[in-house]
Amino acid sequence: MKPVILWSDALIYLLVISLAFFFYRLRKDPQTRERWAEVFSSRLGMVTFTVIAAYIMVALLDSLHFRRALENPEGVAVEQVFYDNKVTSVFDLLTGGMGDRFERTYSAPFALISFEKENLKDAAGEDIRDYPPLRHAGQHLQDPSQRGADILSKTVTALLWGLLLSALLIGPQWLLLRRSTYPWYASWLVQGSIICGGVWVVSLSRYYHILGTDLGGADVLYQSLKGIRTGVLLGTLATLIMLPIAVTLGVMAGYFKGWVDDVVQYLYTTLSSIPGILLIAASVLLFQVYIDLNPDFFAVGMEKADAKFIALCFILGVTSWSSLCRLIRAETLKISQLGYVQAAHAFGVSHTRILGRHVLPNVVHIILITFVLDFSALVLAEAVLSYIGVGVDPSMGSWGNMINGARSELSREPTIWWTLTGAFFFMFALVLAANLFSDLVRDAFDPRTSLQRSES
Amino acid sequence: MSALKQQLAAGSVCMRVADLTVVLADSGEAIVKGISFELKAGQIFALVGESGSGKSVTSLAAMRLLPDALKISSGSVDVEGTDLFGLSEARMQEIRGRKVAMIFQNAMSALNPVQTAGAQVAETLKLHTPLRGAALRQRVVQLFTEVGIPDPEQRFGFFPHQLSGGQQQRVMIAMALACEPDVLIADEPTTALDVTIQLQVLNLIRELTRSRQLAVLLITHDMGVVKNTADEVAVMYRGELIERASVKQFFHNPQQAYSRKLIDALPDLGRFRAAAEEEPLLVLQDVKVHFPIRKGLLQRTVDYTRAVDGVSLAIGRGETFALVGESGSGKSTLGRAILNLEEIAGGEILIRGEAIQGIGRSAMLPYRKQIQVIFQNPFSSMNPRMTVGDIIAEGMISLGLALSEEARSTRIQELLERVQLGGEHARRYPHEFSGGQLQRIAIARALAVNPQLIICDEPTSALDVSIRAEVLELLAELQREFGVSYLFITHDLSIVPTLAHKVGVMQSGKLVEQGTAEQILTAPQHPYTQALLAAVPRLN
Amino acid sequence: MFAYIVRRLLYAIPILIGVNLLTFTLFFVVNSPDDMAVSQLGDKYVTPEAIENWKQKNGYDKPLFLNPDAAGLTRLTDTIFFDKSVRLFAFDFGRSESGRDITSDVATRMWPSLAVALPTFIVGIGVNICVALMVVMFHGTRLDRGAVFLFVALMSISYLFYIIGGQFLVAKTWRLVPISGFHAEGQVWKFLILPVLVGVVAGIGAGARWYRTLFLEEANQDYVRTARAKGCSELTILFRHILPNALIPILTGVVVLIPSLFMGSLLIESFFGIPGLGSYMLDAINSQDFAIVRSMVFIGSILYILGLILTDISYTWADPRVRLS
Amino acid sequence: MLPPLAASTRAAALLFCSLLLAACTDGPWNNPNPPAPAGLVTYQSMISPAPPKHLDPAISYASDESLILMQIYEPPMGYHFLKRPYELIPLGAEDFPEITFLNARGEAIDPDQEEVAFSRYRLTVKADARYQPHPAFAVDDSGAPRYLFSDPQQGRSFRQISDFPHSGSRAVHANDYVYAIKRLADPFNGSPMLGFMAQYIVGMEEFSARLQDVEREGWLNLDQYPMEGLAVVDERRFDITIKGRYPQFSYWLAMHFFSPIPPEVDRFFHNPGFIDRNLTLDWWPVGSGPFMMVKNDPNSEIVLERNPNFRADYYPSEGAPGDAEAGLLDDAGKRLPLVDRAVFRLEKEVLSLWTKFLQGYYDRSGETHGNTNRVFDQAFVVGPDGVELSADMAGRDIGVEPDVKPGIYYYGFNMRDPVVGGYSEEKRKLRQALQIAFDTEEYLNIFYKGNGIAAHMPIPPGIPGFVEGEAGINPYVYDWVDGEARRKSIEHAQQLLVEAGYPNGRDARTGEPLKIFIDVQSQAISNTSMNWIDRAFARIGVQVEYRPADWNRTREKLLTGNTQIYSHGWLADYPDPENFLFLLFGPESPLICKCDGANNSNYESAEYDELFRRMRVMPPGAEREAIVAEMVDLLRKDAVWLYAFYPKDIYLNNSWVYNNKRHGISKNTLKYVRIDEALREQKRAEWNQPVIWPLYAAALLVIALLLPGIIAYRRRLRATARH
Repeated sequence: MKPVILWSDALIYLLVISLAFFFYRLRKDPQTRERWAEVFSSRLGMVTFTVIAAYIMVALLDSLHFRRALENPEGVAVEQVFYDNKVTSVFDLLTGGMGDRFERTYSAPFALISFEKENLKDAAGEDIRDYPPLRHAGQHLQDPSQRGADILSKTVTALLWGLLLSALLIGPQWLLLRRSTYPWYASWLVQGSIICGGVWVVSLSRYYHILGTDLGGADVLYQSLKGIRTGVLLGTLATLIMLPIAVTLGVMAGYFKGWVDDVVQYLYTTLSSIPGILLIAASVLLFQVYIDLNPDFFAVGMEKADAKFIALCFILGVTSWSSLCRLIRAETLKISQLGYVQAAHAFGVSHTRILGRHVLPNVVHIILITFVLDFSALVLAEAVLSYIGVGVDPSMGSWGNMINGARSELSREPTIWWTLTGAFFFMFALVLAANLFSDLVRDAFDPRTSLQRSES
Repeated sequence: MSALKQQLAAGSVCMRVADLTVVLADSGEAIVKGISFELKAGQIFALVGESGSGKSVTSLAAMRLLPDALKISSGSVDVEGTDLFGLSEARMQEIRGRKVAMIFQNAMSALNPVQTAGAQVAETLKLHTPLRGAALRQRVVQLFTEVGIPDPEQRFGFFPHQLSGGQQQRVMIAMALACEPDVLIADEPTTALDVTIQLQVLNLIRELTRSRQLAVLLITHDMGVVKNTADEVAVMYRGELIERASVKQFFHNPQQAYSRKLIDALPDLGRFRAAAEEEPLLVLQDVKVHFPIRKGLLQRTVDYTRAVDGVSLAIGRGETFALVGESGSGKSTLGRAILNLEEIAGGEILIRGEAIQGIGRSAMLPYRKQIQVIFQNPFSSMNPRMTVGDIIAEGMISLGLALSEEARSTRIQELLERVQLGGEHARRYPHEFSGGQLQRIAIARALAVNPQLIICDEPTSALDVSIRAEVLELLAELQREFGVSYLFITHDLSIVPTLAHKVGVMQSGKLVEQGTAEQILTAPQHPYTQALLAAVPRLN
Repeated sequence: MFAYIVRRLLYAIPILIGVNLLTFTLFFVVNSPDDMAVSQLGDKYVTPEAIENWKQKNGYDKPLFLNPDAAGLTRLTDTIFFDKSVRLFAFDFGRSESGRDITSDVATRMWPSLAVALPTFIVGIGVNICVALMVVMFHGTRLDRGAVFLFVALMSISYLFYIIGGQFLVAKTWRLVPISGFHAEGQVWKFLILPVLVGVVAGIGAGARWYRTLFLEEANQDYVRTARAKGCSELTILFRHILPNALIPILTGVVVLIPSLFMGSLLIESFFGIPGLGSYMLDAINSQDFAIVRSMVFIGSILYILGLILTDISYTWADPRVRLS
Repeated sequence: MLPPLAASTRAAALLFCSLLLAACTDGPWNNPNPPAPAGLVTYQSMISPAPPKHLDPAISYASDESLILMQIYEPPMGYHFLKRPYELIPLGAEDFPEITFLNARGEAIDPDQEEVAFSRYRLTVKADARYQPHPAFAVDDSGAPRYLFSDPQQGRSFRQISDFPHSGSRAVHANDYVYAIKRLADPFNGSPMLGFMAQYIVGMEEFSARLQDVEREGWLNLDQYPMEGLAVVDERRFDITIKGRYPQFSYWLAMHFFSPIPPEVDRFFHNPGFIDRNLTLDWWPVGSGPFMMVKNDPNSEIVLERNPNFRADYYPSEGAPGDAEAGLLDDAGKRLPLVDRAVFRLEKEVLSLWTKFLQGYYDRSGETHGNTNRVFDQAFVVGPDGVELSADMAGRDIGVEPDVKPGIYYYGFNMRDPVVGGYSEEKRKLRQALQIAFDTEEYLNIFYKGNGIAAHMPIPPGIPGFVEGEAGINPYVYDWVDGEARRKSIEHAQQLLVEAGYPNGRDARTGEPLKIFIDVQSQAISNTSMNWIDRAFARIGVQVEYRPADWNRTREKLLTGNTQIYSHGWLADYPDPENFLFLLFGPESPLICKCDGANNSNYESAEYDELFRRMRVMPPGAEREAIVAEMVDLLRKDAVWLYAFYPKDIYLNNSWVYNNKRHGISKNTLKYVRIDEALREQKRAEWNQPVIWPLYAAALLVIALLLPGIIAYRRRLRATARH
């Protein structure tokens, strides 16, 4: 087994670490704490945060990649160890090989037989045309009629296990937090249900395709789950990548004014005046070409797809860069008029120090707000881009690709609804949670809105 | 004058507020605790109190205009025998503006910015009277004339931002009186105005009260205002009415200590500080600060707004120079210019004879030790994300004194002690302090680099009267102690005598008159100074 | 005012140059003129001569940005970049790589785009404002919270699902409208109903939510309290006081878009087979037709800048406090 | 409490009500087609997914373009509509070309005796062949052309061909054919044929070289420049001389490149300023064929109408066996074309195309491909005995037309690749093992819904040289087991791998796993199929890597030969084995010819090449077949391609369309199509009854949502301050 660290993996973990550090730093600052407290003191805040956290957990687990070692072939004396060119992730292990159980082609959720007829030989060896049984569904059943009962019993056991597991996980939390004033119970409720759901999925997916299979016979549920990593990473990394540019330029423009301001304004007006989609399309093609021209940079296909993905994040970052820059510029302008900056001037404090101690800390809330607001927007954008054909690499599971591939399936008779449903559900859940959460964050951190509440 | 009005004899009760209690909707904590009073026709009832005493809430409650966060838990407001609290919202809408009208503090924001002044007054009439069309307009113009708005015909079509502060407030009044209500509630009607205007507006209200037999509830924090306008006073403190009396006896002998405190805050223009010794520390010679006005295609500078237009003055060591003037007179700009935060267009600024105008950032550093500043708004002048300790330390660090860590912290301790705040506050954050305390911290910050001159830019105007006195007292002490000089920028003459040796009066960028406090306050030469002086409420 | 507009227009020039520079670099890093020739000439029997021929015919037989073997200023002027972008500034978009005159194509395709985008835009704003006002009236009640949640939910659904769903239900299952297509003869509106409906419904979430916040901001202003004190009814306050003031921020967000309506909507147009500029752009991207992409980017930028200027002008109209200079 | 939905549905309801009111006027609400002119029988079809780029017969080289072109132009030769295998028939020409063989000195000789240097093709134009009415032919009373402008201003008012008030016509002259060929040679037109034809037609190269440096202002009259190999004998006869023997040349004569172009038309379109209004031959074809173009709007539709001057042409009276039963001979002897008008609407989304077809708004499921592979596979299922329609389809008695294109798609090995290339026994075994591992049948079943036939040889069915049954199987990959070809077992493949030195797909020496690289076009391959291929090769322990790239990169890789396994496809220009076998002809390798050669496998085999050279110049016959068979065996032994299949497309057509037989090569079949309009109208009405209840539901919903709002407001007005 040989760990593989993709660029995106590295970045996402970097992000997690830096965020952790960020909060560690901020915990001293009472105002920020107050505001976070405000976010989490609402049930909604707890619930949405837990959901998002769950998604992120999956994304993180799915970002721990490695390549399996190949067992030595008999008859060949090999000193060196060779590795499979397929990259696996810890998450794949947790799903218990859900992704490895391929059917021949479409099959409905919980189906035991294929969705399409095939030529078969019956007992008598006669050619007949019928729905063949699935390779990985209901093998353990004597006859199909037991399916309902079987599912039920397996569900019950799964739930029991789930409850046990969640008890184990939530128990300590309860001991720790039962005194706290925050509505943890809401979070625990969600945690519990997510855990139960997870256990249920894993245990049942051994015997059935819970969300059926797609054209190529791949398990739809598995694909939807794989989509999580793509969604979460895109949503976070794109912003992460653009942050440095936007913040530096924005702050500089707002603080130094004059020609710096002019240049920065020129930059973002120019960028934002280009129809975004064209910019993105062109840039994505560009990276595509670069990758095609340097194939030897990438040991396995996964890395290629990953490079493309990073590129996409980068481009999305650059295109959405101008709005944040504009905001920060405005805020900086305001701040640099405020008393404490003036006072600092009166004390002859150096520019860098003023920027570092007075300006930056006071624009952080804007960054934070954009970060959470953009997240959902980016996740949604991915789907659209994939439709236009400039999205993430097809070999990389993503909701956009699923939707794109499944578009025509709706028009089949009988309709194939499960692929779209899978993508829809997982995407919707994430984006909804993110949106609700970002609302709370904005209400807490945006001085305008908080002012409103104090008035009313 | 309607028939109704005729019957109303002077002194007959128009509105009776009984045992009014207002609580926070969620926590149920009481903001106004069962207060009662009644308004009589032709009289002004002043409700006095400092910020947060619940006086505004009372007025809003009477109109049932409370925000969702507050609710009326008990009490009644009785107008002509009908209890307003018992009425349906629909009926209440008919009462508002017709029987009971209201004027708000900040006219600028209280007027709808995208509606013309005339239209806004007309709207009230439309709501409650059959007047329409030409007649309506005619009536509005008439009202405008009544409240003394110059050429009303034309002003009718003006938008609020095109009117001066005083005129805006007059429009508010016109709007309130349009339907000839019996009761007028005026919530801090003059706070946002310059002293001279303040006086005019108050006079107008008083006249109208008499002429229309209005029952007025005047809400204010300014004893001067009360003394000059009200007939009856009630002092509100922490949501309760602690004292009620007629103006005369109230000022004669107040019952409560708190009331006494309020009265004492009023200036006594009799005592002055003797001028200190004349060793010029800061000298300004014909200083000009100009802001360009750009116009046209290429944004060429066609003219300048002369914010400061040739000011010359001298401040001696250990002396206080009060720079008085109304908003926009350029006094704050002058302050910033001295601090070298504003490019000066002409003249000289000399500190102990050394010219500092237009020198570089680094070259300025040594002088920064000598000149420090205290700003008007204590809340915005402290970085909310730094501890008080860091805030005070900042100057010391950047100006490179008290180098060692512990040396610095001990110094901070001392300073905080000195401004009567415990040293333990060093680790706290600004938002945990009240305005008064913050201003003390600001003083400590300024003192930290032991300067010779501190520019105090309206340091007290954001504070309540009682606190204000304390801060001024502190400043005075410090002066005696460290022999530091102040350039004291203020709009309010009343505080001058307590601390100023010299006074300069500024009007539209020019120093129209300067001299010792005594000269200015007793024998003002310039008419503008006289006007300012006349506007100051005084005890005797 | 006039001076202001002229100045803004002048300021547009450097921006447009920058835009061109960017598109050029991006595009030619992606593929060389030869590539363009190949992708245009198809894949059978492509001889080097043919490629040279094509390049010469379409004016790609020059260096990109700098012409080393030219003298003086022509070093810069005798290049693809100069030729192509100077033409643009004269609004001469030239011919697409496949030899059609772009200007006339844009002129014809503009109208279908408008036909869809404009109704969507207007109806959308109308609906959103109505909804938002309704919700604001019940600010703080359960109604309000429910509505806001619904908005967010609506926002959280991908645009693609709205389109797919709409086509599947309305057009395919219920057979109420044509599933796609567009033709000027006969009843055009027949084709517009579904795209417009989808566009509007998809927009409600974000739109109404945004307007709601704007209205609330205004509802907390002092002058609203003044109006109450006058005895205005809730409705009067809403329509006579809050709405006109809220219009100002709404304008900023909205007016910018008006010129861009010409560009149409990429997704809607390609799904509903509407021959507008949106699909034009998509095809251009897919077939890597640089001439078209370049022209569309240029038009897009101009429209955007126009939008900015319009916004400022509309300000003066909506807000008496604002003066342009 | 859901006000937002309320408003949205309110909007919806409004829109629908407006629809309700107006829709009572014409037919079904969802009719997407523009109202067709009464009295004209219209064939309703689509162009998908993109409009044709070029309609100039000298330039165009794409099947969707020739779909339009071949209805308008008439090349000298053509194909019989019904007969199979494909049979050449004279079209624009009176008869088959009379070929005389010449020696180096240009004297007629007997082919069998002397060495043939040239062969001359003499063609005679049909007597009654006339051009469509067109302004280019319009002359004023003095006989001078009407529309000949000297400066752009004059022609400004004309934007479409229909804008020209006058039009004229004339008979087709021999010179028009000659002129057309000269246009091919004119480098200015950049015809794809130029490079290829110059190898054959005498003097073409020189001609084009000469024109290269002619100063041209507007129109260049090619009549002034003679080409050695072309000669006009008289009004109706002309000669084309080509180098040596090239029997396949007659086939080329059946392609639109050789259709007649009247010089005056060329001149007409070179009028100053016309090009700026897209008035070019590239957009407005002018021909002598059955139809003429009346509208060309690349943004929405192309409309063809019956050419009133079309020569007397009749529906064939005999066809292939079974055609009579299929009713394909019912119209025998009828004057062509059978429809008056054809509308090709632009249809981007396959999904809506399919829906419209089902709703009866398109007559057929497709033109250049049946779309079956892409979407509506659910329309039918490929059963043991061919195609069976799903119940729904059958209910609509929709017709099915399978069509095996004379083409082939394949993944080829790069024979120069160090890993999979080479001609040693090991390498052969390796490639054969891979061939076996890639289960083509399964692949086709899943990803092409069985619309494809696993290829055992490069030559598709319907082309001479294709062998069916046991004799035709590829013995290296298949066994013949009870009457059907069965792919050899995985075990066998693994065995081959061992022999090739890769036991379990691991290098016998280093133990390194065998990893093969497949170069694919980014758009051409989906994630699902990649997964499938991975799994296919995983069965023999071989790892797969993909190198997706756009067409340009892929092409570069092919030209420079740095691929390992590449995907490619070939559609026949003409039904002759030569047109396929040349795909592996050594000199055709890009690395050798330094050109855009077709032999991307860089396959070199002296034996094969020699056979090819002989076969190419042979007349069809048993002897030739033998050689072809020999070559095919060579290819099978060397296992040059990973897998290959003949694309099979399935076209559906609504019950009111007749004579749907597909012709793999020729596209000018529109003239045979017949439409039963009455039936069409009736069916459409039947199939498109709108479902109304959602409208009422929506209306109700709106009310249901508005109500609570109103109630709440009224309650609020009644509220007091007391609690």
